[in-house]
Amino acid sequence: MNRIQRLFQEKKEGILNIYFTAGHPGLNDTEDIIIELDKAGVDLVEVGMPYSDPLADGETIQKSSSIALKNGMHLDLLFEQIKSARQKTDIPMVMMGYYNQVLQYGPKKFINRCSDAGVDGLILPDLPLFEFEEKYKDIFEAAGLGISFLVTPKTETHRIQKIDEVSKGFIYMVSTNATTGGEASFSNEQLDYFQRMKGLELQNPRLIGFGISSKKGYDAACSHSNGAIIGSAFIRALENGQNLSSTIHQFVNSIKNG
Amino acid sequence: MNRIQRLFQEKKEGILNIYFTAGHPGLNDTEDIIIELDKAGVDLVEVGMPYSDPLADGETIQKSSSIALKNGMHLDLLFEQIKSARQKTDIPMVMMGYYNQVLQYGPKKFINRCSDAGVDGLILPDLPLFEFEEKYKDIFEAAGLGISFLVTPKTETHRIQKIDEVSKGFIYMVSTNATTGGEASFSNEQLDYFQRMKGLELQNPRLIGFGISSKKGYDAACSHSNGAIIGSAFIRALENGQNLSSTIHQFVNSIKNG
Amino acid sequence: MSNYEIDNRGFYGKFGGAYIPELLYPCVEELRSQYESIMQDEGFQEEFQSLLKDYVGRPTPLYFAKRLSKYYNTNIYLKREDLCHTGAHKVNNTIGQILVAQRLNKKRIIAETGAGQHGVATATVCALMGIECIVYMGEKDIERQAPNVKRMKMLGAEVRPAMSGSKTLKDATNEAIRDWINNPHDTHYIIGSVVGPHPYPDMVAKFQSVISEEIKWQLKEHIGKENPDAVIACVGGGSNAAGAFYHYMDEADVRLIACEAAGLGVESGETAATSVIGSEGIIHGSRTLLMQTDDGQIVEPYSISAGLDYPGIGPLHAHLIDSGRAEAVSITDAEAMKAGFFVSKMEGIIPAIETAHAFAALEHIKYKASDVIVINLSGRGDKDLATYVAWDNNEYQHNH
Amino acid sequence: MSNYEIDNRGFYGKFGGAYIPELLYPCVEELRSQYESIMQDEGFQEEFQSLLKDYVGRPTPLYFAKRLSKYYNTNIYLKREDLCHTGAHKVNNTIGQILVAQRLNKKRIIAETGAGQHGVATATVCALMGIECIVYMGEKDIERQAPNVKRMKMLGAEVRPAMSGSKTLKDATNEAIRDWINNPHDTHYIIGSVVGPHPYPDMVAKFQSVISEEIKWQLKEHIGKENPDAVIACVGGGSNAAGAFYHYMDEADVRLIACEAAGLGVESGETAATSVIGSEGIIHGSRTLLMQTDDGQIVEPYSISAGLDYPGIGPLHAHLIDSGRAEAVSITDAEAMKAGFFVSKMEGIIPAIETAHAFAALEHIKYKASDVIVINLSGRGDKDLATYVAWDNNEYQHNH
Ligand SMILES: Cc1ncc(COP(=O)(O)O)c(C=O)c1O
Ligand SMILES: Cc1ncc(COP(=O)(O)O)c(C=O)c1O
Repeated sequence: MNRIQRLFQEKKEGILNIYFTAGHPGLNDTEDIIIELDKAGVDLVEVGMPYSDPLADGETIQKSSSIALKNGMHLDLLFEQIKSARQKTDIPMVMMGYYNQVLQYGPKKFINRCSDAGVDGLILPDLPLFEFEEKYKDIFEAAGLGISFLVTPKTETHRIQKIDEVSKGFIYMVSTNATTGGEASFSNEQLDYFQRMKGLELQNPRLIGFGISSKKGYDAACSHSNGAIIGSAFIRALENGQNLSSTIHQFVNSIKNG
Repeated sequence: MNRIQRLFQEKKEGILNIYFTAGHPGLNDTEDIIIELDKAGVDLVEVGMPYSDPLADGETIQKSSSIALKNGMHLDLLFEQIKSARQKTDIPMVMMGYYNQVLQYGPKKFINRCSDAGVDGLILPDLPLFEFEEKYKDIFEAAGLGISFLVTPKTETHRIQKIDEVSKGFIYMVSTNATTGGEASFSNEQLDYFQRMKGLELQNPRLIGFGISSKKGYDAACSHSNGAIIGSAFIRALENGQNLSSTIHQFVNSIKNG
Repeated sequence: MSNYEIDNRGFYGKFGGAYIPELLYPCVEELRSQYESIMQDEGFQEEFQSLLKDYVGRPTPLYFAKRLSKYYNTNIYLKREDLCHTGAHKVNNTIGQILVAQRLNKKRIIAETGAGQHGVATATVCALMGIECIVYMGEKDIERQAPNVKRMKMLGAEVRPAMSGSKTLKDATNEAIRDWINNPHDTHYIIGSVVGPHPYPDMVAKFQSVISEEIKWQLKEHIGKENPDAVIACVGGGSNAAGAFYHYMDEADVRLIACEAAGLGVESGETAATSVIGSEGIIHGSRTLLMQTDDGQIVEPYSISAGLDYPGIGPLHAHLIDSGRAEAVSITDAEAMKAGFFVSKMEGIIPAIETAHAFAALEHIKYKASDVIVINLSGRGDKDLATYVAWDNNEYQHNH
Repeated sequence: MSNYEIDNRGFYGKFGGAYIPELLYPCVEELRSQYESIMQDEGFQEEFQSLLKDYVGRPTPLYFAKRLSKYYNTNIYLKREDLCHTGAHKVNNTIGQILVAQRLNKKRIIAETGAGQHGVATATVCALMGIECIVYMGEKDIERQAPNVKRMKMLGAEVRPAMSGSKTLKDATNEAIRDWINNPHDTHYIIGSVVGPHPYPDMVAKFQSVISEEIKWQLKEHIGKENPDAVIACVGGGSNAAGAFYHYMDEADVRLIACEAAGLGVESGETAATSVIGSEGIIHGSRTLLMQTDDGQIVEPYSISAGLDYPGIGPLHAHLIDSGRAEAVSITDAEAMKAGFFVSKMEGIIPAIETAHAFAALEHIKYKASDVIVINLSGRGDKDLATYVAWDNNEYQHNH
């Protein structure tokens, strides 16, 4: 049982998962950001592997990625940074990126480095379910690495069930069929979708993400699932803040306590 | 017998025909130019009716035409100017222009005005032979008005004979198959052409024109025909000269005496 | 014999003929005496037809314009000359004439151009045959049809500016004629429309007649009969109209509608609506209708469209209009531009501004819902993009 | 079954598939599950074929290039896609896809474009059908293909600049995909090449396959046999090449030659020669060859030609090249420009700079005097005149 599974066993609601792009704002901020997020009371950290062509992401994440790449971020360095952070914290960590990054690094080598660095799971939004099952499922399990697939309001029930079957850790519920970055305020259609997900009694816990930027959004997400994922809003806060540590504490505080 | 016929009866060689564009350089220079050309010893004056689209003419005449039109030259005025000049000189005068000018003015009216003004002949380079014969020959004859058609080095013999048959006054021998303005120096082909024309024993005298600008050209033309026609060179002289009278006398002197 | 063919002197009724200085006589006579036998020669026809098919891209489609038909509540077919290689009907004629020129052993080609389409089409066939090419173009047109100037140069042609008069098509034609006078031996002059001395109007009309030849069988395929109720075409010199009308001239039940450029308005003094304000006279070697003063001076025309900015029309059209066989419609700059934008958005086809005048006729003529109307889409508007954009931004400058 | 058709998961060998985020899954799945039955529907085929004929102007000619053949001492035929309405092969695909979009009840069309030809072709079919159209185009391409931007606007489309990355085709594609993610219900994304997730590569290849379908019977008309010795086409994403190769893929005696843009040279770091310096990976939802770093970051490509300035190739071409069925040839900017000028002056056809890369292959490949070579003349160069002129004047600026 890895750290993610343990987390969800211990905590069933109000989970706060924060995403950031590794290498942004500074090349070597990764470790500090992880530690401070942990200290600020965040439950789960999602480390974005910056990508040149992040087509599932909105403008904020896209921009942070290209800054990170310009800063010189690359996977070997990132694994070292995560490994170093892992010495100082036990917070569950997932890496999020694009399948091509894994492919070029070499899937086996990539998974080994994850294990070695203390990464608990992966999110690869453009990795097809069937390809994961056929090629990687066994290796992931052997390495004790989780995998989270996305579902959206448009995902059909039988496909949700399939995704639940394959995912290990949690399911990433995209709150809306739109790329990340906008402000959420749930429509009837979204509420229906949350209800439907709840009713399916999936094996994996559910986290709602995309467009959450405030306590209001966080609370709403939590009331319909096990918790929330926040990305773009946090990146904007990092861009605007002066001091990394205080910016992070302020941001997390604003989400949890308003 | 009109003035042209009388001229050629009296003088068989060395005829000097000078062309100028009416209304150029000044709108009211027509009368002075005619009188001065007469005084300077020119045998025949060709009065150009300025035309908007003189496609058989070179750049010099084209430019003088557009200046004349800008100056306000039009046919009614031109006929008055010629008529007034005619009171003071007996020099043979032909008008040269484009068929469309005659057509729009009204051919009958045009011919009447010619007679009235004391014009002796016409040159209309784009008037077809057959159209002249069918429509105008009789009226021209009745009005005692001459007509000169052009021949070129490329004109075939039977056509030259036809042109001679229809022409009344003289034949305009174009020295070269090129629009007016360039400097002449006779090639073998041209000399053959002059010989051929001489040998045909035409009823009309022949004047050679196009590209003659000096005593040398004039003498050469005269040695192969009854005389020469000079246009562009005279217009350039008028443009460069200060005093109309002295410019004209100087120019004619330079042609006749070098 | 047809009422609308030339007689043995090259006249359509009282219009046409060859009013040329003796200097041009040998050139024109050489062509006149040979063009018919050349064009009837089997080898010529084979080469001509094969180039039209494989090089030009004929037959061009006859396209039923669904949305336009619905909007105007009638049946509108578009004859797609815009799909010809180089983008207009002009190339039908230049292919024909380059083959004639080869048979006359000419080594050098000259041409005049207004919109540049004829210049491009001429430069194109000269490249195809490896023959020297010089194109005369009014200075003003060089400016307003810049893309076509670039194309001519890429194709290896020399473009010479005509600086006299209005610096447009008329003046370019004067310069080309002067060039021909100076180079009578080795040069063929490829005139770009049904203008000029006989035999040009007839020869060009015959080369362009492939347009109506195709419309006939294509319309039969579409609707089961060869004849539409009306054929609409714009008229600069009139070659695309001549081609579109040709096989319908003797079919009295087919209306022939010729659209002239009214410029700023027929009465504005800034116009090219020859058949309205023009009168009989002689221009570029042909007796026809033209815009002129009482003194017979040719009046400088104006149209936003370089290809229609001409003070005359071909003698065939003078005859068709004078005899009542064809209807003339005058279209202003503003009407044409509006039509150009409208057709682009309605049918996905950006017409040349010349062609846009033909579309604008739909706002002028009467027709029935059951009518079948063929519009000759003489060319594409790529060359006119700058003018369209400037017009759209209210930046269009008419400086005559 | 053919070795070069997709398998039931949308793969050509190991290339292809649909590597898309879940957000795109419904859109792509809707299309995937329906495109084949839509395309096989009789009504669809009727409408598609009739538009190809009457609107696009198909069949496009297969032209025997006499002077070029003589120069290269072989037999060169040109497939004249430049004569398609809008000036390139791109419209074959957009006509097909707009009919698919209508049958999927889509009310809004998005597209990416590089050279602008696909953007124009998309704007065109949207105008034809009266559907809203948004085209994403890299900021750099907006600059270097200005005429096409004007055309899209005249056709009523909105052109949105893509400002990220190299500001070219790749980035425009990213933006279009993002738009689609945000507008999954009412929007169809008309991809312009044989790239993107399954079923796009297969669907686009099938719409373009009309090219080789026609070459077959046209070549039979010309020389009595359907198969040439070689087919040459340029490859950006690879749609014109896919169309020209399609019906020859299983004919082992026909060489398939794919010309990639080498930019300043394959080794220069300023190139788009994907098959040489690229490796297997994922781009725009497809597993294929692409230019990337060791870390899997996509490398920004460079070519003077906006339509070839793309760091990937379609999965079909990855498979054809990887399996040895097709030969890849790399053509530099300079070679392509030289070929573009040469063809213009030799045949009177100004090719698109993309297409000029295909002509330049004649300087690279081996052939016999008796060979029959078909070059797919994918588009005309009107859009490229400014670049050609700047190059000719040594004023061309490559600022990557
Ligand atoms: C597209 C197009 N249509 C029409 C014309 C007018 O010429 P014509 O009246 O000879 O068809 C031109 C002339 O350049 C043209 O380019
Ligand atoms: C004329 C032309 N040829 C080729 C291409 C390259 O695209 P593809 O490789 O999909 O044919 C383009 C792209 O815009 C083009 O405009």
